[in-house]
Order: sequence, then structure tokens, then C-alpha cells
Amino acid sequence: MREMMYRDAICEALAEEMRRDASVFLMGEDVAEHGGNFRATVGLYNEFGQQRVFDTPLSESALVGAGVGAAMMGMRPVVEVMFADFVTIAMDAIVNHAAKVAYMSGGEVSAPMVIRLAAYGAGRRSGAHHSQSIESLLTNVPGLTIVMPSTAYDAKGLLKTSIRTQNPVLFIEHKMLYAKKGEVPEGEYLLPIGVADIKRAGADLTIVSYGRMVDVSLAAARTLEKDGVNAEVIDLRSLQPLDEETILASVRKTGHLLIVHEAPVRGGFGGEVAAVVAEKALGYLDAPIRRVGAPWVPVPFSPTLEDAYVPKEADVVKAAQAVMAN
Amino acid sequence: MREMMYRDAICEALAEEMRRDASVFLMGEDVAEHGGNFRATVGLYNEFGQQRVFDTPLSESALVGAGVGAAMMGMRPVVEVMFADFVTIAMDAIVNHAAKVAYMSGGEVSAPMVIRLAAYGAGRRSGAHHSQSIESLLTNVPGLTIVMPSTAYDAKGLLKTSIRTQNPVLFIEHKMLYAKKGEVPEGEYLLPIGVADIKRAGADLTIVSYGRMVDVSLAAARTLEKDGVNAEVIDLRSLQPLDEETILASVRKTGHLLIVHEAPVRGGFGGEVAAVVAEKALGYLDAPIRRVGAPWVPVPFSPTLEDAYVPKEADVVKAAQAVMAN
Amino acid sequence: MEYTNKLESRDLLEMYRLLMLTREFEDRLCGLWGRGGVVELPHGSQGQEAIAIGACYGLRVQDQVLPSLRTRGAFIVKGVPTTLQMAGIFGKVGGPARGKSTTHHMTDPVRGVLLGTGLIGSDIPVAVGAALAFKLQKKESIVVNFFGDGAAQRGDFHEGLNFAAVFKLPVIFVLENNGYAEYTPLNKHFAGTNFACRAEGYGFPGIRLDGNDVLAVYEAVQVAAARARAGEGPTLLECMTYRYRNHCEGQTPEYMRDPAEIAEWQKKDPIPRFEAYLVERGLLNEADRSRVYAAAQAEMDTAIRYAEESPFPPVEEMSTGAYAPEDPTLVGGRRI
Amino acid sequence: MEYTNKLESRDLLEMYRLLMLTREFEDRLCGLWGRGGVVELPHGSQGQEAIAIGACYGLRVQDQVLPSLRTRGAFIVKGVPTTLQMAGIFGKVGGPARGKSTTHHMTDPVRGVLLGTGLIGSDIPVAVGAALAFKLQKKESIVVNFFGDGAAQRGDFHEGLNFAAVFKLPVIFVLENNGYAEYTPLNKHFAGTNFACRAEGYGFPGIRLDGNDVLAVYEAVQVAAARARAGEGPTLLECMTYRYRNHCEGQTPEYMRDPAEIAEWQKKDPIPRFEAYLVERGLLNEADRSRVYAAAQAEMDTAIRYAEESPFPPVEEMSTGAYAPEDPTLVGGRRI
Ligand SMILES: Cc1ncc(C[n+]2csc(CCOP(=O)(O)OP(=O)(O)O)c2C)c(N)n1
Ligand SMILES: Cc1ncc(C[n+]2csc(CCOP(=O)(O)OP(=O)(O)O)c2C)c(N)n1
Ligand SMILES: [Mg+2]
Ligand SMILES: [Mg+2]
Repeated sequence: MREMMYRDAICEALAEEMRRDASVFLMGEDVAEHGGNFRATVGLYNEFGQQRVFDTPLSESALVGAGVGAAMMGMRPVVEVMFADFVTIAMDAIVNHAAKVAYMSGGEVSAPMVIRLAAYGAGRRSGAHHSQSIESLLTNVPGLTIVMPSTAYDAKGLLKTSIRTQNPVLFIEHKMLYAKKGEVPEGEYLLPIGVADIKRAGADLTIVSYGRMVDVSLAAARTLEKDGVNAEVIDLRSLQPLDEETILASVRKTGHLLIVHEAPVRGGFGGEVAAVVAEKALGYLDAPIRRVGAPWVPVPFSPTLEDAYVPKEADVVKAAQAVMAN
Repeated sequence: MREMMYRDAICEALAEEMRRDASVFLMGEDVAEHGGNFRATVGLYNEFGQQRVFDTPLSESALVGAGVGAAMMGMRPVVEVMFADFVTIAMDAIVNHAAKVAYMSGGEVSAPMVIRLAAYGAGRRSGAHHSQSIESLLTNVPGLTIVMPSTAYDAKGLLKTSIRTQNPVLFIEHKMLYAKKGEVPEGEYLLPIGVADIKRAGADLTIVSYGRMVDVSLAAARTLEKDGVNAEVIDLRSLQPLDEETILASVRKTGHLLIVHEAPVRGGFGGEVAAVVAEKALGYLDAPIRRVGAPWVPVPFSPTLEDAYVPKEADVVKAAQAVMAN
Repeated sequence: MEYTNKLESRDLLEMYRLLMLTREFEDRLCGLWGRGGVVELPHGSQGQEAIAIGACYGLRVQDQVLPSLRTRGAFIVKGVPTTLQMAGIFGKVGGPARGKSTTHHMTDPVRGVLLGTGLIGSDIPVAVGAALAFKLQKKESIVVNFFGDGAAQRGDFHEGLNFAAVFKLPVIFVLENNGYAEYTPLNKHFAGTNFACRAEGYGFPGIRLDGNDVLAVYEAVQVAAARARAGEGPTLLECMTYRYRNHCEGQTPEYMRDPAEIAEWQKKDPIPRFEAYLVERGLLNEADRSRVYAAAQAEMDTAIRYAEESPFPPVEEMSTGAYAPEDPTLVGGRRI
Repeated sequence: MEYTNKLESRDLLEMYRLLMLTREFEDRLCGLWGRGGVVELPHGSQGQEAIAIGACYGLRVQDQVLPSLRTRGAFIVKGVPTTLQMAGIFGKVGGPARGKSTTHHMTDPVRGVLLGTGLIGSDIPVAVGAALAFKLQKKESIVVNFFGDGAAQRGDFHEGLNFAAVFKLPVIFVLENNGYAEYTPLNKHFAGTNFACRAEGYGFPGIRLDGNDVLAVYEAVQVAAARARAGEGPTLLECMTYRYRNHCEGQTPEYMRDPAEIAEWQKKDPIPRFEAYLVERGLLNEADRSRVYAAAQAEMDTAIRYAEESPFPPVEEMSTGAYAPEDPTLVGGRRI
């Protein structure tokens, strides 16, 4: 099958949806001629022109707020917020406006828009302000949909769906995945949001992950196999909606759960996953639930420190062994 | 013992600390002559004058950002952000500046400041934008301290401590607690942050809660007593640091855990508590962990809807019974 | 006075009726507060009605308004029924979103009222985004966004106005400068001499005008609207005014303000002023005045009765509606 | 020229040295990029050095600066060792915060450099807050905050400047207008004619000046500083300039820009310009020039060697330090 990079899959999804629906447009900082800080919008300006692909002032709050206004008036904005860390500037527009349109209007209006956070996560020596995993700042906000793809295939299919939903979607891309290649079929396809993907089937241990940590978990699963531990790796793909069924079915089968994300452990989304299982499949657990995530510090800059900060295969393997030891 | 209202306990804490330390000052919208939207700063302007108690423009981002700057230069600002919902506007100053000062400066500087969110929570028919429980927007951010007092006594002791710590503290007050009376001793006292309080001892069921839901949990515990269920109610008092030991000791004793907060369940801080227990005391659990929280919608305005939205004693009792049924 | 001169007698009388109705709405509402029934905290706009009426009269149905807390008249001119507004204020199912939302920030997509927010100033970028939609859709519609002097200190004011300027969007910013943000007087939150000059910093016209002169507001908005419809971009109108009531109900009107200041502004009340103009032009006499007033009273009687009789929303509706319905093949999983 | 006239020859020569050293720092850094060693992405300030040097020369030790991404010279004038800066850029333990932070936003409390942020524009309120502290502490110190034309479109610019105005804070806002925010040219993010006029909207002076004239910048900052120290409040200085390099390393310098535009600005380069002035005043000859240049080269050799030799920080340090140490009787529980 055709191979393409995660960033190109995103770009292709945008192009296809813009061709299909004239109300879709893209705005953000340097997304037009420059093609986006992470080069995920290259060529769109040339194809669609400046009416549909345009740069905005350095104003993340207005950028997202204007997206909400445009969405309420019948457009389908795709808004690129350059680094996910910058979402803190647009929090109000997201939490207090976009997320509340449907409910506050009694269903008369909605805000169908995609806010692409391009990108989250550590690994590029960018320091504390350009490296955060910020998803759990947004996971307690009713009205939002939160998608975090881990492969080119998922990114394309989920982005196309995100653009077509009737509600605001946070589409959170990992900066270390943009250059990652993966199989993407030629024709059009959509992937449903809210359906986790079992990236690797296994019988002994359930590893729940999302975003960049899926690959780390998969690598760990391969290593664990050598130790005789057959791990199932579930890629949540979206945190909201959460596919509880896939998680629960797996845990009922394996009896062991490990949750892996890049965000710090305390207050991270892993707690939610653990809580769902501790409520709905407690009796199936043969061992304590463990979580792997970053330590409780900001993302450090220096390579040695940053590399130590990001959860690695060895961390996942070690935690998995601890789970299996019970 | 002397009785006083939660709001007056807050005011007294501020006054005492301002008398003690000339670097403490208070700023916010209408905190001076008006005495604060929730009347928790009445009289401070008269005592301390406008150099130390002053109103600011309607600019929450600058308000908190300026607090960070002042704190770095040796002051101890107490900043009042009127409704907790407005913290979304100051997210960047909190998450990307205040929280990172100590780490990014390698310990050379810190930002000792208190950000009073006055106030969070539903119950006043204020609609979706003035009623949210926003704590879990902040619980995954290393560098922050998060305090949520449930009584006048705790509010005073914890606020005084918050002002004296070396790091930024989010001090989150519930609007329905301001008029609640409680015993507050005459003399000075401090309460340690990070130490949960067992508001009611019990042997059968652990209820973990914080903020306004502590009273609701206590009421439920009294009702449950009649059914022969002896519930222990733990008031976390601070979410960061989290007092894991008190939670774990209780669960090891009771074998049953119910978590109660006002924020929506999904992505709420209850997940974190559940995860800690599912990792560290799983073997002691005799029943699935349950959580009580708001439904997955914005806070509605109409009294019938808002009353149905906020978790109530009956909800806690029902969930407790479900836990105990196992 | 290009536009004002085109107003016919019936327009002037209609504006007068709208002013009276808005005042009556606010007076009745504030009067009811504390006596049961009213659930939404009133933020009375008495004294400021000329801004809403002058600005919205002459807008098209498709034009969108985004009112401030203090722009009751915008809902009224846009035709949002007073029954619906009052039922909303009472928290009843007959109100906006069947009671889920306050009327303060309600939307009425058909009549052209955009969904606002309780976060003062945050609606400015949203209004700008609606104008962006109009531009992209090549529509002739415009957006009129109202906000106060307090809101003008929010970062969103700055980002929103600059954004609108860069893309030459069809939006009019109506700044209701009533000299206070809650209890903070202007001189404690602003060190400049006027807000209108801020427009220069974005590259479009800013004008300060008498917000208690309904025709001056009408004229200024019509000029700005023509500019906006012609693709020439936004305008900032700083309308000088004053509110008689406190920031919201619950205190005496003169709480933290000098009663003399209030009295001084009452002399410039927009309603008697417009009345005098109409009388002078021979368009209104005492009997007309009484008739208009009686009609406003009657309408408010009806609205209040409607609000009282409307039931509270059924509890089951509370937990639904956070999302617009989705095609189930697109979105699965559990929404909780 | 009240203040400039007071500059002695040695001041002028020192400013020249600082300009040269800053340019050399940036050139060497950009040259090293991509060849191993340099970890922090360089955002070269070549062409803009006169702003930093002019603004910071003449500040007191206690005065705080908060540099932009493009104000290398501020660190240099403030005396932050080039060894420390370069080690930081290399991600070494000899850098700021022992490698935990980039140098872009480093702090040096003793020399008077405030901790910045990677969120462009968000440091403005923080600088204002530092000035607030000075005011409350009744100190004579001031804060100088640097940021670009892009940053001036952030809400924090607006809130920060208004806040400073209301409280008459001792802060100087130095806007480095280099005509671009990343790849977006000014005319795509700004529809006004200048930024200086925005100050009027807050009620303090705003001045546009030639940012490539080190003495013009010095003079303007000194005037503003005197004003600030006298308790008269802030000033906005819009310094017109241009950067030769791209937004950051990684593209060719002329990426998305007209090479003619770059060439045009190179004619106005602040360093030859100041050189010519010094030569004309008889303060500098070719030999001096070479000596200063050689010294800058030598200093950078040392800095780079130091950076190369400094070890990477020990991994154990990564997970500590999110909090300043607390009295354990005040804070317990688990920090994770
Ligand atoms: C972001 C935000 N900050 C503070 C408040 C609280 N608040 C409500 S109205 C108001 C004052 C608004 O002043 P102005 O914009 O002048 O409008 P006015 O009430 O005078 O019409 C404040 C501070 C709020 N609702 N939102
Ligand atoms: C809040 C925020 N938005 C976007 C960025 C990405 N970014 C970094 S520098 C920059 C442009 C800054 O332009 P300007 O302020 O003019 O400074 P210059 O680089 O021209 O010196 C942008 C958009 C950022 N770091 N922070
Ligand atoms: Mg006002
Ligand atoms: Mg620039």
C-alpha cells in the first residue's frame, strides 16, 4: 500500500475535505504560503487560494474565537494553533464558547470546527513552553471532542471525520510523529471517532495508550513478548468520546492493565482510564493498575534531561513487568 | 468557640498575613472599596489602603501575569480572579509562567503568589459561565499547588499557609460556602497544605471529597449511618499535593471507595484518586470504586435544571449503597 | 445626517416605541427582582437604551447582533419576543434554550442574535468570526457587537479588533462607555482620554459620540454599516452614556456612586430627549406618549404573565444536548 | 540629545564593542547550527542589535530587562556571560538553570534579567508586574520589556500596557518592529500605519524611532527611563528595524522574502552606521575596529569552547525542582 508521512496524511485530509465542502477553510499562523510550522499544510494555499487558506495575526485567542463565530454562521473552520502549549491562550474560547454552543442554544446552533493543535509533546529540544502534553487540560470539558492520532492512517481518517462532525473537535498532533511514515490507502475513507483501535492483540496484559506513546507501547510489547508476556496495545485514538467497551473487553480478557501517556502521571488522563476499569471491571483485575507518564516537572530543555523526561520503551517494559509480577 | 463565615475567615486570613508581612498585597476586580464580588475582602482596603489593596482593570490575563512578575521581584501577591470560570483567560499566565518559574530558573527564582478563584461551582443560577468546577483544568500542571477548602476553619488556616509558601497556589473557593458558618479559633493558626482531613471517621466505606461536596458527603454519611453503613469522609483539602497516605489508609480499612466531586465525572480529579487506589490498595478493595460528579453537560441555568445538575446527598447515598452492595 | 434624514415619521415613532418598551422592560424587571419569579440577575440598562435602539434600528434581519449585558434593546429591536425574554429570566421552559441558558447570552439565529458569553469581552472575537463568515460567504450582512468600557480592557478586544482590521471584516464595534466596570470607575481602569482613538492603532475609524442621542447612534451605525457592507472594514463607535441602576440588582442604585452624578445624567436621559425632538417636529403629543407607554406596559404585563405561567423545564432535559446530534457512523464511544 | 550628549567616549566605544560582540555571537551561533553542538534553535538578531544595546546601555544593575527572542544584546549588556549563554545553547550544565531551560527565556535575577516565556507576548504582563513590585517597594528601578511586532497583536500586549498605564508603572515597552512575525509580513497582520500610536489609547507616550540608530534608541530609552523613575509611567518605543536571517535557522535567509528587501536594509546596518559616526568623531580607526573585532572573536572562541567542554546535566537533576523548597510544616503530601 501507499506509504506516506503523518504530516502529509493530515494535509491530504484537509485537501480532500476542502474539495468536498466549500464551507471548510483553514486559518492559523503561517499556514498559507509557509505551509505551517510543522509543514502539514503545504500546497493548500496554492490549491485553494487565500480566501480559504490564510495566515492570521499572532492572536491565538482571536483565532479560535473567530473560528467559533464563523462556525456558528455556517462555516467549517479548521484552525491551526501552532504549538499545543499555546492552547492556554485560547482556553476561554474553547472552554467557554466552542464547548457550550450546542447546549446553551438548546440545539439551535452548533460550532462545527476543528482546532488542530500542531503540535504537542516533547522530543525536539524546544523547552518547557513548546513541548507539553496538554490534553488533560481539556478532558473535563463537556461539549468537546478530543482526537489524538498515532499513525498517518488514523490521522487522515480521523481528521476527515473531525471536519464533518457537528461539534468542536480538538485534533492533537504529536510533533515527533509528523515525519513518521505509514500506510495510507489511495481512496477516500473515514474513521469513526470514539472507537479505539487495537494496535496489537494480546492475551496477558492490556496497555492503553494514545498519541506518540502508542509506538513506545508497541515497542515495549515486542520486547515483552520475548519475556513471554503477550501484551495487547489499545490506541484510544480519541479521549472524548472514550471507547470504554474496548478497554473493558481487553481487561476482562487479560486481567492486567497498564496505561501509558506522555503527560505527567498525576492528573493525567490515565487516571480516567484507571477509574473506568476500577469501576466496571474491578473483579477481573489480577494485579494493580499501573500508569506510565512523565515525572512531575515541566519539560526540560537539555537533551539528556528531555530524553530522560519522555517515557521510553524501557519504562513501559519495567512497569509492565511490575504489573505482571502480581 | 467563635463562629464565623467562610468569607470572613478568608478575610481574616488576608488581614493577618498582610499585617505580618509587608510584601503581601491584594489585587483584583472590585476587591478594594467594594470588598469583592463575594464580599471576602471587605474592610481590607480601609485597613491597608490603596497601596496594598487595589482594583485592577478587567484584564484577568494581565492581573495574573502581573502577579507573577511581582512575585518574582519579591512581593507576595494575592490575586483575586472573580469567578473561577475566568481562570481560562489567565491559563497561560498560570500554566506557562507561574508554574514554571522555579524549574526554569533552576531554583534561582520562584513565584510565591496566591491566585484566589472566587469562586467556583454551581448553585446560584448564574449560568454556564459562572458556575463551573474547573479544578481539573489545572491538576496536571507540575509547579502548581491547588487548595480547595470546605470550611471556614480550613479556609483560614490554609489561606494563611498558602500565602507563606514559596510557590504559586490556586486557592479555589466555592460560592455556596461563603455564607456558611463554622468554628474558627481566636488566635493564629496555620494548616499544612497536602494533608487531608478526616471530616468523619468510619469503618465501612471511604468517601473522598473536597470543596463543597464535603458537606454533601457528610450529609450522606449521616443518612447511611441509619442504614448501618459507617462511612469515613475524607476532605482532601488540597489536590496538589495529594495526601495519598490518608486515602490509602482509609481504603485499606474500609475496603470500599466512593469519590465525590462537583465537576463532571469524565476527566475529573476523581479519576486520579481512583487510579492511586487501584495501584496502591487494589488488593484491599472489596467492591468497585465509584465516582459521583456532575453529568456531561455545561451547567444549566434554570433552577430545576441546575438543582438536578449538582450532585446531591441522595446521589451520594445511592452510589454508596451501590458500592456497599458488592 | 445622510441616513437620519431618510427616516420617515413612522420610523421615528417606532424607535420611540422601542425605547419606551426597553425602558419599561428594564424597570419592570428591576422592580420584580427580589420579589420572587425573577431568577436571572438583572443588569439594568436604564439610561443606555438609545445605543441599542439607535444601533439596531435599520439593521437587516440577516445582520447579526452580539449584545452586551447592557444591551436589552438589541434583543427588542431584533424582535426577540418579550415573552421569551421574560420567561428566560424566570428560568422557565418558555425561555431561550428551554431554560438551559440565561437570556443575557442567548442566541436567536433566525432573528440574528449571536450566542454570547458571560466572560466579558470574550465575545468580541466571536463577533469578528461571524463577520469573517459573511465575508467568506460573500454576503452583504454585517455584525454589530456591543460591549462596555470594562470589556475594552480585555485582551480579546485588542485581538478581535486587530483581526477584523486585517481582514477588513464587516463588523461594527459599539462600545457602551458608561463610565464604570461594575464598581470601578473609568479613571481607575483607564488612563487615556478616550477609547475611540484606539481604532487608529488597528487602522480603521473610531468615533466618540453621544450615546444618549438615539439619532446620533443611528446615523453613526448606518455610516459604519455602509462602510462594512462595501467591504471597507470595521468601525469602532464609542457611545458615551450612563447607567442609572447599579451594576446589577441587589444594592441601592447609588451604591458607591455619587447621587449627584446620577442626577446629572438623568437630565440627559435619552427618552425625554428624543420625546422633545418628536414633539418639536410635531410627531408626538401627550396622548401619543400615553398610548405608547400604555402599550409598553401592556406588553410587559403579557410577558410577565407568560413567564409566570410557563413551567420550569423538565428535569430530564438537563443531561442532554451538550453536543449537536452526530451521524452515528462518524462518532461512537461514550459521551459522559 | 540630552542624555546622548552626556555619553563619554568610553561609553561610545563600549557600546560599539557590545554591538560587535552581539553580532559576532549571533553569526557564530548561526554558523554552528546544523553542525552539531548547538541544541537551541537560533533566532538570529543580526540587524537588530542597536535596539538591545541602545536600550540596555545606561540601565542600572537593579533594572530588569525582559528580552524577546531577538534581543541577544540585552543579555550581553546586562553582563550575562557569553560562556553561560553559549553553554545553555548547547544544552549543557554550564547554561542557565543547569540545562533545564533554554537561554531564550532565561533569568538572571542578580544581573537583572527577568524570566521570560516561549509564548510570544505573554511576558508583557509579567514585566508589568515586576514594575508594579518596584512601585510598591518604592524603588527607583525600572523594567525594560522587548517584544516584536507580532507580539504586539497579542491580547497580553493590550492588557499589559493598559495595566501599566493605570498604575503609572516604571516600565518601558520596546517594540522591535522588524516587519515580520515568523513568515508573515507586517501588512498581513497589521492594517494600521504604526504601533506607536497605540500608546495614546492607554494614555502614555508612544514614539516611533529608527531602531538601527543605537544612539537614537539610547536617547529614547533614557528619556523614558527618567519618566519612569519619576513615577510618570510607561512609554512605548516602536523601533524600526529588520532582521537579515530568517525567523530561525533551517531555511535560507531569503526564504519567503525578497532578497532586494534584505539588501536594502543591509545598507542601513546599525554597526557600520555607528562605526562611521565614531570614525567621524575621531574615536575609532581601522586598527581599533580590528582590535574590537578580534576581541569579540576571541570571546566567542572561549564561549564556544566552554560550551563544548561543559558536560550535559546529570540525568538525576531532571526530576527535581518543579517547586521552590518549602518548609515541611507548611506543605506535606506527595508532589508527583
Ligand atoms: C472576563 C470577565 N471578567 C470579569 C467579569 C465580571 N464582570 C461582569 S460585568 C463586569 C464589568 C463590565 O464592565 P463594562 O464592560 O464596562 O460593562 P457595563 O457593565 O458597564 O455595561 C465585570 C467585571 C466577567 N463577567 N467576565
Ligand atoms: C503565543 C505564541 N504564538 C505563536 C508563537 C510562534 N512564534 C514564535 S516567534 C513568532 C513570531 C514573532 O514575531 P515578532 O513578535 O514580530 O518577533 P520577531 O520574531 O519578528 O522578532 C511566532 C508566531 C509563539 N511562540 N507564541
Ligand atoms: Mg461600563
Ligand atoms: Mg517581528
